[in-house]
Amino acid sequence: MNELLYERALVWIILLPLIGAVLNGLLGRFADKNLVSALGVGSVAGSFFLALVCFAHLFTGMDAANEHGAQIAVTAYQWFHLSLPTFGGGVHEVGIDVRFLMDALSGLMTLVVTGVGLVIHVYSLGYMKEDPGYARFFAYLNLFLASMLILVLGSNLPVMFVGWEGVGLCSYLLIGFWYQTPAFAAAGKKAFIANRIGDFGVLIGMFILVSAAGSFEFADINSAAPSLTQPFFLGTWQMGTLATAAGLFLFLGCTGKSAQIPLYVWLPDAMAGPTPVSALIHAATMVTAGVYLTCRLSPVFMQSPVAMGVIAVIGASTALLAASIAVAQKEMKRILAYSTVSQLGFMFAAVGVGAFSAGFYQVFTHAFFKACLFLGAGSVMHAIGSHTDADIFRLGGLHKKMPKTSWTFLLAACSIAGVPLFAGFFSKDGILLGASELAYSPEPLSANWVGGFVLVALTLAATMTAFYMFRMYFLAFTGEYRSTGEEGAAHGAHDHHAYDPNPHESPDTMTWPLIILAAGAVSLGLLGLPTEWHLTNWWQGWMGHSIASVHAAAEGAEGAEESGLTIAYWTALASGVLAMAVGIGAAYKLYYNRADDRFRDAMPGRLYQLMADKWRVDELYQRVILGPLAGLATFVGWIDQTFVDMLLTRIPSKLALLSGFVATRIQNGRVYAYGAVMTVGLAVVSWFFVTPHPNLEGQAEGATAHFEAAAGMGYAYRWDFDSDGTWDAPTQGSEEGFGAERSPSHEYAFSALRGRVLLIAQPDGDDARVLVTEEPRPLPASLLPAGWMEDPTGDATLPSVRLEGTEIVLRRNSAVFSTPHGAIADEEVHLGIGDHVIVGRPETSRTDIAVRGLVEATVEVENAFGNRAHESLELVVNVPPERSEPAQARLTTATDEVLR
Amino acid sequence: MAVEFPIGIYIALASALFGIGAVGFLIRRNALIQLMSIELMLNAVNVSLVAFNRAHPETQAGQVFAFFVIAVAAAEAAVGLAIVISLYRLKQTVETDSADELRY
Amino acid sequence: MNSDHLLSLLLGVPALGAFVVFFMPRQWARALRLTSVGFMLAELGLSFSLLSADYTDGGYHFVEKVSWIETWGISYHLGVDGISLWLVLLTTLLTPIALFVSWTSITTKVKEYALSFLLLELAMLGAFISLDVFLFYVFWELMLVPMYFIIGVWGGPERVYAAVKFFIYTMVGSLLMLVAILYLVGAYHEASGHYSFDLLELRHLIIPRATQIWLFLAFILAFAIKVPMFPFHTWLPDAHTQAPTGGSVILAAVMLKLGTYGFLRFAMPLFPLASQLIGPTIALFAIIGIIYGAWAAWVQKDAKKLVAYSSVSHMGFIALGLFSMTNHGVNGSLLQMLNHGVSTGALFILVGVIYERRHTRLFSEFGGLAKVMPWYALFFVVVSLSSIGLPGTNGFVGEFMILVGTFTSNAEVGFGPWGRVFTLFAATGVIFAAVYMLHAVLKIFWGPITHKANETLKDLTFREVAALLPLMALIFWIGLYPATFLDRSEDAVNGFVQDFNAKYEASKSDDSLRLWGEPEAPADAPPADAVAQGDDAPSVAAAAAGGAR
Amino acid sequence: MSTPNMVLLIVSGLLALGGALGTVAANRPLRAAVALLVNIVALSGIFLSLHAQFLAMVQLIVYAGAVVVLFVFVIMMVGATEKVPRTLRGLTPRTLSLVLMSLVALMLVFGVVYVAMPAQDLPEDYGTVMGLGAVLFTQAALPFEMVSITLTVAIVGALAVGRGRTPKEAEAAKAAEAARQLEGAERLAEERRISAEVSAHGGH
Repeated sequence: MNELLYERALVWIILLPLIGAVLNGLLGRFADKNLVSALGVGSVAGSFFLALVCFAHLFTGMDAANEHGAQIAVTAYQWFHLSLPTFGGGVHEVGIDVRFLMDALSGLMTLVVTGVGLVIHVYSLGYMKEDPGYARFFAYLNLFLASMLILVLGSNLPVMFVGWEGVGLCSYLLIGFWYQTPAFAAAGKKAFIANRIGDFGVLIGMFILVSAAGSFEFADINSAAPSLTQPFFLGTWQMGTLATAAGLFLFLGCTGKSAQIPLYVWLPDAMAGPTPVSALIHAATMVTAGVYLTCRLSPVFMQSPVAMGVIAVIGASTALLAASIAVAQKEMKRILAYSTVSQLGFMFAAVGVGAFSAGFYQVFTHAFFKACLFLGAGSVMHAIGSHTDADIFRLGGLHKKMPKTSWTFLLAACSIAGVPLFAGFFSKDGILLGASELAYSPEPLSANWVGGFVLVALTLAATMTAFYMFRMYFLAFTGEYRSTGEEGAAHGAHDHHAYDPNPHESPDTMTWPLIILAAGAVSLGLLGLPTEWHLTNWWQGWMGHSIASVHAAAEGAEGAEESGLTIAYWTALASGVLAMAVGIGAAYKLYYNRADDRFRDAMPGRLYQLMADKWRVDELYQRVILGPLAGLATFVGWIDQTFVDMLLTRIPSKLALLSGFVATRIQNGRVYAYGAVMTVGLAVVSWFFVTPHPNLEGQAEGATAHFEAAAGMGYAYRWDFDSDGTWDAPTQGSEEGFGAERSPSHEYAFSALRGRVLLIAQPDGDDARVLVTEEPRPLPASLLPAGWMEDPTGDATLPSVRLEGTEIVLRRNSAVFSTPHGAIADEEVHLGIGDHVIVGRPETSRTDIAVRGLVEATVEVENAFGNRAHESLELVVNVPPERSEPAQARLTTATDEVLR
Repeated sequence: MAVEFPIGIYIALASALFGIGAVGFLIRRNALIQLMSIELMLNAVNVSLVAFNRAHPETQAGQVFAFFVIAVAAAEAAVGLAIVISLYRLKQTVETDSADELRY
Repeated sequence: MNSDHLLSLLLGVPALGAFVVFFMPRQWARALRLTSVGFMLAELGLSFSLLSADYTDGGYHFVEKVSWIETWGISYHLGVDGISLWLVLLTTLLTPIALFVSWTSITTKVKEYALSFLLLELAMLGAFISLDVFLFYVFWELMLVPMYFIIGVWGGPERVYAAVKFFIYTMVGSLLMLVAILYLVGAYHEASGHYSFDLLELRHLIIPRATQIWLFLAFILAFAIKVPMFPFHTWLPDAHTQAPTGGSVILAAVMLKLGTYGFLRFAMPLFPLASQLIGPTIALFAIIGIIYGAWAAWVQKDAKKLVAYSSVSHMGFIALGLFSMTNHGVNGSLLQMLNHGVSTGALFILVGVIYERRHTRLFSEFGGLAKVMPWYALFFVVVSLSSIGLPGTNGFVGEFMILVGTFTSNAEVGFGPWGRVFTLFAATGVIFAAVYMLHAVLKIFWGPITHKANETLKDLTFREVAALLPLMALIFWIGLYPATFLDRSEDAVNGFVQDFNAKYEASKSDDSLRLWGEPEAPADAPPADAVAQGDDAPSVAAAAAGGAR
Repeated sequence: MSTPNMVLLIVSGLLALGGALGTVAANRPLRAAVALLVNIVALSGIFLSLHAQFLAMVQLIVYAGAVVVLFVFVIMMVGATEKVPRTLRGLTPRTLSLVLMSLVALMLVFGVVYVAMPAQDLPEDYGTVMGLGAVLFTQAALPFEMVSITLTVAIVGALAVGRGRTPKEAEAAKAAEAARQLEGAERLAEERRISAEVSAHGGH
């Protein structure tokens, strides 16, 4: 029952902020400001408290538990379910439960989200005090927390996806919080769409995983991971293994959410939102969701070296690229934004080289120092009375004016720069270690060069990080305050061009959060002390409960603890410290107590400009992707109204009109014209009635033929079945006798035949006729089967046929005739009516040649007017020959078999 | 009595009359004369009806039918003539060619 | 209430309403509105009692069958199963809402307006619940008439053009379908010896492959025009932009569904071979429609046109899911029909709101409305999100099921190897949906207020909120707890898929004209004398011979 | 068939033909009417030769007495219409129908003229007022009444159609006519334009 309590708590962790959001969103506008604040902050505080409780339970339960660690899981209800077709033809029900799960990984993440969230809520109390959209802001913020918690706590992909898109929505709303400024709204849209592109990847990844693993639950997928090495087929082409495909598609999602190449471009623009938002969403929590996802599904990624390699390379290059951009920015929040992108790059590089726990450790520490930095920047902006930007070249000397902010900022900067013993130092160290281990590893997970590349790139990035951080710090906080404010005295307080001439320290609601975060930024290193010095790395142990580690894959469970002071470790440590020292040193040399941008003067101008312009990537996308796409869409919109519509609507309608137009020409309204047409019809009809129409039809069955003549007004018939000129029916031989019999049957005698025909069976089922005459005529080759020749190489003279008395003689020439028993040797084959031979050899060909008799019947019709008409019809009948001499006995027997 | 009844003559006559009436209706422009042609055709039909009735005298249906035809013909004549008059009022002529707006 | 005749009652209420309204003096505008809406609400309440049945058997309920034209085996045959249930409820829910929102905007010919809506409801319900092809066709055509008037009389400046285009376009398709129906019945007569228009009997007919293809195409054309599928969609933007708000709501929310419903209820079960053969092609067109519609929507300058094109895109998803032939794919399509009805209906209502205030729908006329109409902004954004398919709203569940369905439709029945490729392309529609919807939101709500006239716009009135709230509730209900809806429909859907597969197998092995499976229970079989009248003994014998062959 | 009947048949048959031809050929309505009268009288003769005395009488009364007179009245009323110039308008269809119609007629004539049937002896009330009346008022009572209704309707209709117009109505009619003419012209123009466009689209 204790468990039940925790499960309840787990649900309420999510529900509390949600309720806060709904209430604030719907009613906040009418409520008192304090009430709103109470609701907004209180709900988060509550969920933070519950998170602590649950985590404590987890913590205590962890040692006793299995290797997955204790976990709190609660299933609310089944959302919906799929029924996947199985290979057996049956269906496999896949339930999608609304299920939440707190284990080592999600527990920590929950703590970070709620904790940092709470701090930032408090901070916002002061920061947003004068804003008209106060309630709206807290509603969005709470909604974000709720979604983030769903993302973190969701125990299967769809539920996680709910949070995943929810946070995207909230960031859209919060970036565009000051929607009156078109640029901000546009930035929000940009962010949402970039995220959507990522979500597309997540969706496809989900589909691949569910169709492979048969479940959406992370646990099931991870346990099914080893089976994911089967090939993945797209259409009929194979595209790597399932793991690779899923991994890459999921990583596409991560690049969207966590701002990696190629989708990172939205994050810098996202700084349009209020600073607390930047701190919470675009630094501490949401953007790290991608890393969280990869850690969640680490076993899947571990199955695919390709995916891992791609992730590592992209992460490292992102880190490098973003850092290089940050170096040349002048605006505090922009610098921080690119720094965030770069740091995310670090995390993905870590994940890519297999150091999942190190990567997530970076997430953890980064949440603190980056949030602290952002809030510091926010505090500065608050002080100088600018909501949107803070140009470090127009600040300076703030250390004296706002010491708390300055100190916390400095600590956080040291942490991110990787000054030893700060939190950032240990986390970065872990990442570099992972990279160098991959570089040196004898059986690398993806490839040694990947590790090498990552190591180098990250070292460079780290150098730049240290540099631009302290560049910012020195420019903003040391030296003299450079903004006298008169340049914008005329404008309002919110104007971009007028900073407050005498800034002041921010209120406590804003400084306390800074202090707390700074404390975290300094001290959290204790969690992840390097094992190489035989210190206890609590973090790795803890994470080992829910993250597969590459060491575990390579060397066994506690390999990580035992790897001593290896060459790999020294490399990592050296490069990390070196990077830090060089970066800070350069920054100190160039900027300490300075006002001018000496780095720019030192750099080649072109290159610097390019970096300041963010390598023109936005322009590139605009030129290469967005522009053409928009053009295409415009084209579609145009063609739809013109071409498609014309093709399917206008032209047919015009045709209809035209036909109507033509019809009206005939329709001239003159009575005599109509009369004339009518007369024509009348004439035709009466002609039809006056002249009889026999329309003789017939079909043969063996020797008997069934005839049918058309019925008509007062018709009378007489028949001459063999067309010998004497009427056979109704009265034999009479000239005048007409009768009512219009569908007689007649059995033909052998003597009644007028001729012989060959029926050559054709592939399409019916028979081709060849009339047989006295003089020999060749059988047309088009009617014969392909293999009619005796030897295909020899000359091809067609077989010929002629009539000899009552018999037919086939001369084979270069063809071959055969019975089912085999080929017929003789040059000539004598056939009577009813006999068959096969053209070609029986094993290759089934084409029969059959002999039939030809008869002609005539009918004469007299109608009421006494007019007469006659018509003749030729029929092919099969008359059993009363032979005088049996034509080749063997042949007939053979043909009997054929017939049978 | 084995006397032959030459129904053919009557039918031939009826056909001829009908043909003449039809031709008249078709080729004349004058509405009045066209109406008369219609009367001719109706009469021709009557002739054939009565003739057939004579050939099968057990009932007198043919004659009754002819009687009705005459009645209807009278009605038709009345209405037709009224139409002719209004046409005349409208167009000051009884030429049917002048009435050709119906196509619009 | 006698539940044996529930469906007839459902048809009767609007008919009665139309009758009453017809005899009310035209100047009582208010009374007319009240009466018509009252009848529709009564209908709504009545339709809820459809839920009383247990749909887990996947069969038809509240079945009524009365022989109508015995000689031709035409009967008045009604029934509801899990497939049509929700569409019926959607109709009964949205018709009063549609009339209710145009409460004030329609001031001329109120009587005829109410009359048309009542008849429209009657026709649409009839089409959804009729199990007799002939009856279905009657309702299907009857539907056109009121809509034709609604567009043509109360529409915008180009209304006549739009109305005629709509009418003729739809007519062309349905006439071909009529021909196909007649041929089908003839074939059934040849195979079974008696005429029948009863779907439950025609279902058992197996037709030679070549013939199937032609018949299927004829049916598909009619339905694809209604849906509308990609090349046949050009009537939709005109019709929507010209129709009054209420008309657009009904058109988008219910009428389009009849197209996809037709796929599901008639075209596919009747001609499995053809639908399996042509299905992937149709899916291809559906995907083209998804992307094409999204792009076209993106560049529209008129809010209503944007929504109209978005319908093209969304209906593409539905068609795709149907032909995926996986249980959840089809079920998702069914749910998505519902979702599209709710979301797009709400969107049209919302666009109508600003149109009513400003008499324009051009984006260039708006901007920054979030400041003056916060509630309106809230509603609009929520509905847009549901139309984008954000998780937690209805759109997500449907699209998700459809996409999974397409992705996992690898069997011979379905898309075979192409399912995944299709999914890959179709899923991009999710991105573009965000693009155009957010574009609309950006243009209307964000940014500064540029037009004087917008500064004094008044927020949603109580009436509008009242009309929108049920849809809002549905958006989240379906989004968060779709089981309510899926559970009732899925058994019918599974049955449909199984029958399809079975019949497909049967006709693949031997596609000669014959009856397949056991004919329905005697209740559905036509009375013996009908057979006797239907034709003479020899042809029965001949048919028996044919069947044996 | 008895000789007097045969004579009667031949004489009145020739008369009937002549009258019919006269009706059709006359170039003045009045002459046509007179010829029609001849034809009708001759027909009643033919009826007599068929033992249909009652019908012969009816023929005389209704046609000669009523219809022809009606015609004559109308001719009087309309008066001598102004002679329209003989145009060749519609010559082709007219000749066509003349030729074809004559062919059909001749075909029929020569098809049937030699047919004969065994004559059966007549019931004694054949063709008499008594006999026909009996049939009319027993078996054919309903149609008979219907015919009376038809006649009434016809009379009413004739009145409605033939009644003159008030000046106002005449004005309206004129205006409407003008409008129709105009519209017709426009419609034609429109159609031409469309056809032109379509032929232009044909290029696609």
